[in-house]
Amino acid sequence: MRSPTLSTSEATEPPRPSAAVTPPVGQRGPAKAWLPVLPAVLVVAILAYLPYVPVEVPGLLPWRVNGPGSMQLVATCLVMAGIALSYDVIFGRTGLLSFGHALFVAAGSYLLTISLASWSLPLWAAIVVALAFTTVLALLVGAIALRVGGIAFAMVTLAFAQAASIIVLRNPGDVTGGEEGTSLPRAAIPDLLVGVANAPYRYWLALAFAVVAAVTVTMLVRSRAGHAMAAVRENEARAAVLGFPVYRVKLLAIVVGAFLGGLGGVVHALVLGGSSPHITTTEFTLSLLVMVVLGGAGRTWGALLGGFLYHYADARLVEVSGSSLFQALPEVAGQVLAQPLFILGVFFMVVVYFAPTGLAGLGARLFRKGRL
Amino acid sequence: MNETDTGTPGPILTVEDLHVRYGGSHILQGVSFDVAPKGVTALLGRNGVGKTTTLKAILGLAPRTGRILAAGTEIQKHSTTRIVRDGIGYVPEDREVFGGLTVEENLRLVDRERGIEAPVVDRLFPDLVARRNQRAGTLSGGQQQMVALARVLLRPTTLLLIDEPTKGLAPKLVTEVADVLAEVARSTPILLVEQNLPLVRRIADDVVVLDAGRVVHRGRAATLVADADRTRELLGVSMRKEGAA
Amino acid sequence: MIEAQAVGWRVGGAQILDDVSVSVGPGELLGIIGPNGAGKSSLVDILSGVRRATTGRIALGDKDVTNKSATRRARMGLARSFQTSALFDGLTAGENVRLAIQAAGERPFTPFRRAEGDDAERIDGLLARVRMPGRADTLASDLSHGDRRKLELAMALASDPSVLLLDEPMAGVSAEDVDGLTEIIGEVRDVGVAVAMVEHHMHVVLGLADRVAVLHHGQLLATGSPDEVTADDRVQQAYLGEAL
Amino acid sequence: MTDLLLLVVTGVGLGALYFLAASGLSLIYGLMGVLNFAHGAFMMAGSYAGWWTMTSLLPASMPVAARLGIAVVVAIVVGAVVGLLVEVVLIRPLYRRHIQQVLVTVGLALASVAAAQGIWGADPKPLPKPEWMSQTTQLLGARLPNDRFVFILVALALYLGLLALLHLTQLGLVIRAGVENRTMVEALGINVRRTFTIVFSIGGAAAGLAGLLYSQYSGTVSPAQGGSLLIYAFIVVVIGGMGSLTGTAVAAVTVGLVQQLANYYAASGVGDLSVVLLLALVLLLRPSAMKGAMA
Repeated sequence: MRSPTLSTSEATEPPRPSAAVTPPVGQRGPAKAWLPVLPAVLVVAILAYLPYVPVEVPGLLPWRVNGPGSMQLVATCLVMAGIALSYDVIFGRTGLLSFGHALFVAAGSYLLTISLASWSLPLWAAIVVALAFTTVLALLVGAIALRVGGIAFAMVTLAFAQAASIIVLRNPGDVTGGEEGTSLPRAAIPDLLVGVANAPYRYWLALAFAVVAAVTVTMLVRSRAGHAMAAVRENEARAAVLGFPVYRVKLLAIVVGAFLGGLGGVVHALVLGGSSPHITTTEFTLSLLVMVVLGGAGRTWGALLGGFLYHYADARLVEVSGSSLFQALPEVAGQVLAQPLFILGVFFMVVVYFAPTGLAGLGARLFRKGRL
Repeated sequence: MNETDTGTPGPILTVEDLHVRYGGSHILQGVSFDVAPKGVTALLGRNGVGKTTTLKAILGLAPRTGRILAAGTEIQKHSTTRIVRDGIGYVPEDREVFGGLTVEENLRLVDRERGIEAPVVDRLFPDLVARRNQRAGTLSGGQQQMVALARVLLRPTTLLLIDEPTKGLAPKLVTEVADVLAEVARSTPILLVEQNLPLVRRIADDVVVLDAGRVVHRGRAATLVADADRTRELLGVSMRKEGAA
Repeated sequence: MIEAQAVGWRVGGAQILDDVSVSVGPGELLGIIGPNGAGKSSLVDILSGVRRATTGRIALGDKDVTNKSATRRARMGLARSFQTSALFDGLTAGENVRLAIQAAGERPFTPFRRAEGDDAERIDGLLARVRMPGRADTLASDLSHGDRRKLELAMALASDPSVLLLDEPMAGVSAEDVDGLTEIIGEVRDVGVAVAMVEHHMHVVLGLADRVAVLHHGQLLATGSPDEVTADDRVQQAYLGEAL
Repeated sequence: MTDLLLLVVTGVGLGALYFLAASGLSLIYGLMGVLNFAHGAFMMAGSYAGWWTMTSLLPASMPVAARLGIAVVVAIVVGAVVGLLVEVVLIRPLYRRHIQQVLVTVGLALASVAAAQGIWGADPKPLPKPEWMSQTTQLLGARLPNDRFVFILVALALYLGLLALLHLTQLGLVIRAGVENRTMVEALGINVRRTFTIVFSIGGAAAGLAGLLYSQYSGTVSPAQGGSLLIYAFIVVVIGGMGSLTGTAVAAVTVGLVQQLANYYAASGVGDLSVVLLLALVLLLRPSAMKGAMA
């Protein structure tokens, strides 16, 4: 959990020595400011252009890149990347082992669908309700759970998330749809976000969310609050004696993480057309933890990458398991390996043992160390 | 520099180029010394120079590099459990008795069969027998020290590492602890960390002085304590020509 | 200035501190000495608010702070160091100092406000003040023991404290670092800070302190100038140990 | 009055199951500081081992009660062996790295549930239940389900057994000392790591037993069962004071009772929520109670 790096990794990428980006000597100052952002801008630009790429990439995606199936898959991967990043604000940046982040994602998602379907609110109002409620919920849950530390904090957050999961499954007032989940009412959603043909728009929405999350977290990390979070994570007692209000710093981390998670839930519902009880489960929270650790806790690129790849693997491993390679195996082994969570769980354990800083950590080791 | 008798057999403990790094700090920076096979060797130095860390490193309770020989056998790769089982007893700073366990349970932990009935307890710590069913956490500091000492003496030991046994004790108890240590030292060699110079003068034979993670002096205890200037220079404690006693 | 009035502290059955009264004024340096276990660190903890006294009162400046938290006292101008150095090991020296500056500032954790930039000069100034110029980019975990103690001083000074409590600032450091630290602490006192220092390097305490307080078994055995205290027979007895 | 008696017996019965699940968790946490997410997997292992014993290993002609008896033994043994293997293979290499230890158990929990789904499918499998345990006993006008008495007796036996272990044996002495100060136990020459393995095994055995009895309670075996019981076990451990056996027992009964009473007197489903509320209340009123000692 303790990671020596505090900055986003875009700041750690060494400037590329190419003629095109090397500024004239006189302009060195301002050029330096945007240079580190360049890789991020490039990645976003490439991703934004994907809906215009009509090629097939065999093995990677089952359909054309800009086909609706691929678009939907990559869009969900991007939403997960953003949600994983929102969890990293709490876990990787502040060092709080929370097992209740699913609560906030689910709150965003379900409140959006319920506001639209049961209370017939307009979309903008539903989004406001979802985010406002999620934030208040985070304040409440955080304020109570932070009365204990360490492992007890983990258990308490887990219990709160579990309570939410129970409520959703009980389907009170017939609003959550129980195990079936609930769908967005067609009429309440702008046409651009509905239908197979409009998959690219949902994809861009997901991309926008990931970008918003990344920019927000980057700004947060560089702000005074981000530094205070790092101080709390590195040495809580020391931070307190220096004069940091430790409790409030932690609460802020939970609230910001929950807000972004709630936003992720909203986008998740819009992209997938509804809310499913899966996002309320402990398993979902645990998978967020796995995503962040896989990618590299406390690193923006790490959490994004972890979230993206985890969901991609989760979705694609099922297909791979149908391949001839798996048919050669004994039946039971094939059945077990056909479970994406089995492979991801085992892979996760391997990462914990052999690459505790995650994929981003492995990457950063090839360059220099990241800094505050 | 080393004035240890040459007529006696080899040292019971040899520490060679011991290094300890903790977090960011390089606490021991190549410590080397011997412990004679009988009597008390006092490990001295100002606060924070690495005395406690040296004991912990010998026991494997601190991450260490270097060579440690116990009676000629290399033990730097051994686990703490094995080192203690092979005969090195440890009485930590602040006693660290198990406060929730009774006196008897504290002793039975080490010696299931005899525990508080062991002859050594009866001989050296009669007070504890009377308090066998009292929780160790409710004992006074001096009594807790006796529990901590009794605990290591239940196992056959070839060497005792004792860390500031008189820290925070009232004068009368300091004398009592000193008596016990002197008695124990007749049969078992002791490596003793201690700040109380009169106690060192009374029971120690040799001294090793650490400063800033290094050994700065080795010699006879009596010689050092008699030399007020040298004592002040090494330990910074003497304030007038001769210590009172 | 800071003042302890008849402070007592009991833990369980043990009286760790008993009726201790000390005070340090602006520009004064009080050395606190005594054998191990005498209660010196406990006194510093109680003065700084890390622990609460069972009896007695603490005044900081002209305010009673007996029931104020460590954080509140820090904001009122009190800074302290710890016996075992407690730095943020994963951060550089400069970042450690920046956190200290930030913590002492007006709004220590405003979200979404860039924290970099403004403090660079002050960081350099503080590092220069503790004789560590140009070390801002060194990881705290890579610093020597002496430099770590200096960095802690820089962090304590980041809040421009009026009272500075030092708990064995020279524990375990090499001879040349002792001289450096002595000089730095002397300078801090000379600009008007009230300094109270627990220290085992007797020549440092006797050379640097304006007044010395001797603790023994939780009680104040003597206070006075270094000369008065060293001439005191009770101090002689206590400091060199009990009669055996 | 008869309703209340029924509620109390069923509530305590449920609490007994929670205690079976939580005791091992609490023991492991208290001694080793490991929050064991794989405990759910241990329970799952116990319930599947019991199910397999009852439906495949033993002939259907055998009386159900006899099959259940043998299945209990198998579940305990399987739980103990799984616990032992997990400690030796996964936990021990990460000695003292608590967060990593938690993460590894999380990975194991995910992977093992997925593996069970792959092998036996996600759907619940029916588990034979002895006829007597499905029946009720008339007492003071209330018709009390017999299986709850079994759960209560088994939990009581486990509680007394663990208390005896902790207070009457050398191993128990080492465990109690280790909960206070692991390092010092090591420094006295006691092999505390071997104690860790044993405690993990004991925890696994209790979990295996809990898993099988919980399956008896619900009538089926499914991969997700262990996980859902684990949540309540966590809550019980926190309320009980993290590492205190008696605290765990009291908390387990309290949680079971609160859940049953709220479900009856408020509305169905409120019970689960009231348990979480109880947890929040305990935290608000006495947050310092979270660190307990082994007793």
